[in-house]
Amino acid sequence: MFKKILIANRGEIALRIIRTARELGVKTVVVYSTADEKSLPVLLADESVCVGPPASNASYLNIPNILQAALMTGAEGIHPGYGFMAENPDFAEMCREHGLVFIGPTPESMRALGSKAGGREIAANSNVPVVPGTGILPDLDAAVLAAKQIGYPVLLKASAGGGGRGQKIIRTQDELKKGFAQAQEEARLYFSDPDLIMEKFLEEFRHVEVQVMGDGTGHVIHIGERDCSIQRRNQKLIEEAPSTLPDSLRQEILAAGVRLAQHVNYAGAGTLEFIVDRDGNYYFMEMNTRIQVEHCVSEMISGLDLVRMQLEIASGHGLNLKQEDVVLRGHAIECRLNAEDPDKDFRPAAGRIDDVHFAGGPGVRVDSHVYTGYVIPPHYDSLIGKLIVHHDNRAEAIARMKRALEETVIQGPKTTIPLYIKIMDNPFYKRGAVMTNFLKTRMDM
Amino acid sequence: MFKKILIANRGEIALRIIRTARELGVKTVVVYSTADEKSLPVLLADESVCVGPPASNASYLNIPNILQAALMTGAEGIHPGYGFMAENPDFAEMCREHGLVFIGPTPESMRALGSKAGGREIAANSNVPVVPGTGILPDLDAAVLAAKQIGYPVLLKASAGGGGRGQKIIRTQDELKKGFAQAQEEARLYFSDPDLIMEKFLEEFRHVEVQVMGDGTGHVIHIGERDCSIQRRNQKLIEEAPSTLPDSLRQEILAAGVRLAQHVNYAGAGTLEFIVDRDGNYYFMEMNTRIQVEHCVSEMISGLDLVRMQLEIASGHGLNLKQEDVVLRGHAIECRLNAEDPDKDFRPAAGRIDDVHFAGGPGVRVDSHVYTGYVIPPHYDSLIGKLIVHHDNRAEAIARMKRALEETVIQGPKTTIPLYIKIMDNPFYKRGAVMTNFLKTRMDM
Amino acid sequence: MNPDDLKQMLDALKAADVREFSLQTGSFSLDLKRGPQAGGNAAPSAPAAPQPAFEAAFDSAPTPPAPVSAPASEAAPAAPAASAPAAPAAASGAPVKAPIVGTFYASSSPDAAPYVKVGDTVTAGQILCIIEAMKLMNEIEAEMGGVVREILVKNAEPVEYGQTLFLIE
Amino acid sequence: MNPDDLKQMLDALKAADVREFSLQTGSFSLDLKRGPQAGGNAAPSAPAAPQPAFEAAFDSAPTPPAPVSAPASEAAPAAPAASAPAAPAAASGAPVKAPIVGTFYASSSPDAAPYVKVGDTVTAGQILCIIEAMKLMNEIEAEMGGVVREILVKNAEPVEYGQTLFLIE
Repeated sequence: MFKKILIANRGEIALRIIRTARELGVKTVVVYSTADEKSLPVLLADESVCVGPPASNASYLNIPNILQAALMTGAEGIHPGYGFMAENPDFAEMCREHGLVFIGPTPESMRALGSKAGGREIAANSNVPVVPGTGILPDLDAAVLAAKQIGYPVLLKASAGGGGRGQKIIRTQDELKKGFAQAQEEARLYFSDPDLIMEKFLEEFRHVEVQVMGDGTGHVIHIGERDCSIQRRNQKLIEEAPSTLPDSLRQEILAAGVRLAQHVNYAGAGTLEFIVDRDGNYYFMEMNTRIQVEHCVSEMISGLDLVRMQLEIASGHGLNLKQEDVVLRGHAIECRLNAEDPDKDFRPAAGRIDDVHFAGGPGVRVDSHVYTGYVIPPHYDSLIGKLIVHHDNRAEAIARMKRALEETVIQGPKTTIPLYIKIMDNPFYKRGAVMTNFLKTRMDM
Repeated sequence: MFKKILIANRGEIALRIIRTARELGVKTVVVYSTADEKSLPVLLADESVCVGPPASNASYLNIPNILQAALMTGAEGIHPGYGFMAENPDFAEMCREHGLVFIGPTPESMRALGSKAGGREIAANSNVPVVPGTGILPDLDAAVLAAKQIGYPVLLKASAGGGGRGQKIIRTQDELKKGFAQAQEEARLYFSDPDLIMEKFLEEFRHVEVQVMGDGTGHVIHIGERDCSIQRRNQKLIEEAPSTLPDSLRQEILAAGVRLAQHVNYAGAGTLEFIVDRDGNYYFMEMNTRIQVEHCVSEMISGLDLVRMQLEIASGHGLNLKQEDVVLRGHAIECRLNAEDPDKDFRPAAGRIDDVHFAGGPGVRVDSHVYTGYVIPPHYDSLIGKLIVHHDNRAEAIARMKRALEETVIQGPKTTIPLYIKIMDNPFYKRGAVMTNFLKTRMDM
Repeated sequence: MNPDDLKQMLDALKAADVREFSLQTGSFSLDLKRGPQAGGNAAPSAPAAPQPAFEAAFDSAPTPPAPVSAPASEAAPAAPAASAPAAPAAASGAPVKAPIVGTFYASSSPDAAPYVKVGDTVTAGQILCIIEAMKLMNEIEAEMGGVVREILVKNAEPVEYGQTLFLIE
Repeated sequence: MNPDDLKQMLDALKAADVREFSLQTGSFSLDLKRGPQAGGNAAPSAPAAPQPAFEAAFDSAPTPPAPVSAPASEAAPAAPAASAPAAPAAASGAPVKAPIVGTFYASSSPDAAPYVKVGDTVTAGQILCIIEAMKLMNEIEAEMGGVVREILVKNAEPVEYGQTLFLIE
């Protein structure tokens, strides 16, 4: 096991990694921007190094400063968390060049899986269904032809995009002709890569994802799947495990996820995102080659510590669990506590948290880096914590989540808590009839 | 299931009961003293009724006011929590007379088990070993004779005592002659009953207790055992489940506990306390006919909700679990967070909590009724919360507890947290070599 | 000192941006601090948000954090509010508080006249009402004489310990 | 004092942004505090535990709660303290801060004389020190001229972003 690691992240995921490291006796170094000087991760880590001003590109994305911080503190590995540099193969490669272990997959598999086009190809090669669609579109003519074959509506996507950003619904050939160049331009702007792909657009679907863990030599297990269909602007709000899909379909999707990850000899924690339509057809979308925000629901039903498994695999301990050792029990739900105003189109609310009091009691887990008096900096995302519950079955987990949400107090910024309480009471949510358009169709948002 | 229950208690246990009730859709009424008007249970209950001034005997022990509160709010049952009226058979009987369900065992079995002498007799009848000792001692002569047979040192105990109060170590016949009358007088003073019993005094032993649940018609299951050997002044500080006893001995003690509870057709949640000496001899001490502070560690390893089971049994749903349905996983530890100064003989510290921030993350549970700005009233006990962790095995649970204790912030009153951090690092504690004199022999306290 | 005087003083203090002020005369003494609090949490950028300001102002007792959604409180007639023991500060007079939990009756029987009504003058020891508890009728007497200024509980309503029943001046 | 008077008073206090107020007259006394509550860290009874006290004292930004036991901090020479970016207020002069993370060198080579020492007068653009990062030697120049009042970092010490290296007046 590592003696010391550097955490190249902030907020709740930095805290999450520190927690596991402390339990394992691994020393931690966190890097931080001047905006996060008073944050809990900085206080709780064994060491901390300021790497830049508030702007992410000058601090949490500042590769020379971060690598230098790792070298001079004697860290053996770097955990990138999620976001920032978690899916940056160049960074992973530079770590390797400087004798540092990047706690994640190899730069090679990150590159292979990192683009939508690459992911589609790997899926096809490992016999995993993908949404009818194309590789990279050379030009508008190719796009028009492809759309005719697939059938409208179609989705134009930045090949290098992710997290729901950089995609555009096209319903007619006219729209395609008008929108193609602009979509290319946006892709270039946001992802430094103008390449577009096209996919069949499904009006309604569930977002179901498979959590896998691989040892890098072909041994891959899954730790169940998660349903993350409740989203706003393609950003997840509520996740749960397991999904409410029929068991045979669940097993098929889980097997597909493992198959694909095995195909690339995947190392570490990864998530394969699928969409599942009303008829039970499932399609691979993309693989996230990192720990995810919602990993906690998988931890709750499996009793496993996914961050610990990441550290074990990266430090050479391998993956000692077999698939049959993974026993999933009960049902877990996570609500992302965002400092946002749900009534004002989820406008982020920075500022001081005047009072915070989290829920407790049986089956409740809180992962949060905020405290009474904490000032949410305006520079980063609005996630201020995660409330996770576990119970014997889904109905009981919903009742527990509602109870826990009602106990939670966050005074100061508006949060998504009141919305979540309404969702827990929603009859469609209660019976698991949730597609990604849930907020629009079932909550009038 | 009940539609509405009244909770005749305060603090963390009142909150604990509210949490389960809310998850079940059972309405709650809490009674409270004027000192607890601003407490979380009062805020979170559906209804609340003030039943008296701060002094317990005028509020939380004020039977007419509590019964009247239940009657006029339409509560169907009364949950007594622990302490106060939880083991008062007269109160249980009055509930019955007024058409209210006492959520606990029958007054008859409370009476039978309530005295140490009665408990010894039931144990003998159900073939459960008890510490060599006597029934009620009629006079000094009988005491002298008994002590000769048992062998010094012996323990003089108030038959009606409990929680470690009302007992005296006697090492010589001379001490016995001098101390007998005084012990009688103290028993009369504290427990309104001068009757004394005598037991063999064991210098060193573990405190191990069996959690049982009975349906009142002879079906009794256990939910594992707990080791509660870390105590100060016979009050428990740290509890864990399972114990570190050899498995065969564990199973023997568990079976003895179930046997005894079956013998009295026990209904609801109960705990059978045993002491276990260095040689693996175990002796039944007494049965607590209520939920206990440390029930949470049993919940963590079983995944069961003991308060829910209490409500189900009391409302006539019975006990549907068989012994083989109870699957115990991993290891759980609970630290009682007391507002006390461990360096000053655990002197209670009332007053304002200026800042509180509890640990979170995987495997951590917090049961606490305090919040930033809460003022600990001086009228009740010093328990301000419980920190509970769960992990795969004991060593990992200890590492997790240490991590969680170090994350926890309580500013204002002194607490027992710094002591617990030291205990988690103690080599004797780490290898499970813990007798009830641990603080004295291993921590120099 | 009347409120108008106070307001004038405060305006002057504010205009002068006085932070702490202490005044003692023969008839009164006054101490105040104004402006943002010094120290960590009251950093100039701070006070953003909804605050239980009035509770804090009127009551030195601790204020629990308000849950995002308080449990739906039953509108059952038998549900005295948690805040009942705090006497409303609205009317003047000495409060007569419920010494036990029970049901308040203003008269000795359904068709009898109430023991007292607003404006009545009562003497110490005079029966003011009945509280029924555990099927016993408990007569509540005035501890001191005076004029009944307000009756805060309706007939047949439940009352909790310490709840103010009457104001007598 | 009647409720209306009280309300007027409170309005006036609020308008004047009064934080603490105490008034005693012959007939009554009144104490109140209004506005956001002072947080734990500013409460007089508070600091129980190991505290990043200097951080709190020097900086008006929020102070996180101090864990009962802060993690044992490694005494590794390569561990800059978390509080480093906060410039000590003790000495006078404009701070020269580290623009990158790296190792501080006072001179161009182990046997060379330091670029500057306390008391030296420097001009804008003059090299003050070197910070080695990613095996590159970065020369740090004075942005403005003045007298070197203090050198806050020892030779070969690691520095983090924003850490004050010199005070120049």
